[in-house]
Amino acid sequence: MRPDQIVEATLFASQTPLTASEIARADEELAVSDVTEAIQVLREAYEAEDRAFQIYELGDGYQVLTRPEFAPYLEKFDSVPRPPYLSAAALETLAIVVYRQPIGRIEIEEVRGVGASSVLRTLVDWELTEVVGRGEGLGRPLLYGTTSRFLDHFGLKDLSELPPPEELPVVLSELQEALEFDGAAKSQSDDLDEEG
Amino acid sequence: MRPDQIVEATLFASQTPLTASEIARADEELAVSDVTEAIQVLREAYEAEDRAFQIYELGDGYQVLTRPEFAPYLEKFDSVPRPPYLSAAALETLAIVVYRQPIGRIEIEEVRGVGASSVLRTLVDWELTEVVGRGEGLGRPLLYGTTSRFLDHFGLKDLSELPPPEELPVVLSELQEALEFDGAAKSQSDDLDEEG
Amino acid sequence: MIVETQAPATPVTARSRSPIIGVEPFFVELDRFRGPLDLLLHLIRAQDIDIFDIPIAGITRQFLAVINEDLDNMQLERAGEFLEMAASLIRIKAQLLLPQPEQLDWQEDPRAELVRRLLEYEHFQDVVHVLQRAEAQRGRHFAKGYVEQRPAPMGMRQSLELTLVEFLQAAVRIPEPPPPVHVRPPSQTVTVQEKISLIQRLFEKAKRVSFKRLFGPWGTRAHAAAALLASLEMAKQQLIRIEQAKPFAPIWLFTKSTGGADGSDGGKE
Repeated sequence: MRPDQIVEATLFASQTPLTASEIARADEELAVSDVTEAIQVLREAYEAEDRAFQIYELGDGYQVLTRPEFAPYLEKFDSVPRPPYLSAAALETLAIVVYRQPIGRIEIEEVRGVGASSVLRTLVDWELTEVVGRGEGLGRPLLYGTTSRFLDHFGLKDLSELPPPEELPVVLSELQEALEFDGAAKSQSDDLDEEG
Repeated sequence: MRPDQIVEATLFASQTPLTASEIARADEELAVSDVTEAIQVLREAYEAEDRAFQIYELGDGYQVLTRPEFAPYLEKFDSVPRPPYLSAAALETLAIVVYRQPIGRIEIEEVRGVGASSVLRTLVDWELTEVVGRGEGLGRPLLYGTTSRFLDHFGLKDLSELPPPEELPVVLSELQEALEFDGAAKSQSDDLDEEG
Repeated sequence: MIVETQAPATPVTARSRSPIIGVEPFFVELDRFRGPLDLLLHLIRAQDIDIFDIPIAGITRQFLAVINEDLDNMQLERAGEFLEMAASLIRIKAQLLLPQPEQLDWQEDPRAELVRRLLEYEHFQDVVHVLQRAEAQRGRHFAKGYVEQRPAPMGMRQSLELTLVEFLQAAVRIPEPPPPVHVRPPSQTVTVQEKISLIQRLFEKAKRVSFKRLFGPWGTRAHAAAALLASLEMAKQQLIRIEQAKPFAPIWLFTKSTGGADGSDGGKE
């Protein structure tokens, strides 16, 4: 193993910047001067090979970071364009969270019968739900609840303004009727319609 | 910016595997085929330059990881996170799930002879297994399968990298033998019992 | 806690065949076993017993001796698992004492099911070792330890198109949840009378009502039961008619007050 390879591996895998003497602990035969020399070798190699990363000095430590000119790509990578509406699965999960919060992922999956982790992530990304605590029991599962953005979105002061369970069918019928009255007499959507 | 540089920057900025199409988001002009091509270029470069890391395929994603021969050096550092090792119960449960998926909790418990609900919950929390559907029958039990995180944890590209059941050093050959041996008189004598 | 006369449970695949122990009591440390099958398999493999000809009485005695030692300290669930196996062993032993037909087919052997389970369990131990090796190999690769702070996901910044009606429609469709864990305060009881007035209010809007609509999405048992009782009560009073095309088909309630409910499809188009 060449010294520069050991130094490279160490800098790559470390969560924090490391000083030359810290890096030297990787191998008894590695002197601090070997480390600084190896860092020089690596820097020149990265430069010559046009690597997208470089070794930077932070305080008295060293760290491998991507070069600043790539930041725009990473930003673009993160900002995945997504449609401005929720999928049916996300909507259903949101409804479960709203009416049964605080609720853990497992319980949501039990209601829906399919995995909910990616859908929950979507709702958290939208800031419609958030982690509100941890449950009892093994693994202390994360519990989800709704956010203030959820309330803001529907112009609600608090959750009690949502129709209570028993009222829901009636409220929906009324809302639906009002909408129909409003717009053109569009045919009733089948999930609201009592007529079949 | 060369495509391989953009791909390299993206891979270096991620702690989890990324699929080619995820990487392609970094730049509009980057097609998925450009990404896979760039990954090939990078791999060859890392190989030629004796880098301490390489691009590995995990699940359907790619990730830059150190080469295994550097593990002894890296394990000396507190700032290098230790990989998590699973408990015997978790491994046993995963072994059953991976070869029998989709599978319900009851079936897992039948094979193990012990309860599996808490270990399943842990595996779902760690995203090593997930609910993939519901079974037929009473209560429509949840069925579990393995995730891409499972592939990552075990360093697999896909499940076909696991030996097919019949190639495991199995006792099933013994079963075969016994069935062939069947004609021969099976002694019912209970030798240990005799001197009880 | 117990002296061992035997090497500890080495990986089962290794299946190190040790000399037959025979008469000596067989001491093992129960803690190291994942469950009754694990223990049983160890007893069999460590003594080089033919798995297709398990001396049930002897094995049962050893099994009971091992678990007896620790039963008091065991968690209830774990104790139950070992006791269940002990009961199975004793049952098999009893069956073996019954007069057997001369030419016993292997499949009819009372031990056959136990052997199948043991082999299946052992098979998965082989898989465990495959996974363990893969895990160890993967553990020698390290990911990048530090990645730059990334911009937060857009969340707030992007506008969301979602109407209240869309949300409430989703809420109505929530399938019946399992017995509630921590839903609403338990003070909230459901009365039949509430359901009757719900039905009456719904019939102000429509001539027929889906039964499911009466308790979704909070379809707790209490709601379902109250809705059912309310429907039956109203049917008894000739206020409504209940129809179901076939078993497990949706149940529909028809109002009788308007007189338009005689056809299977109400008046409105």
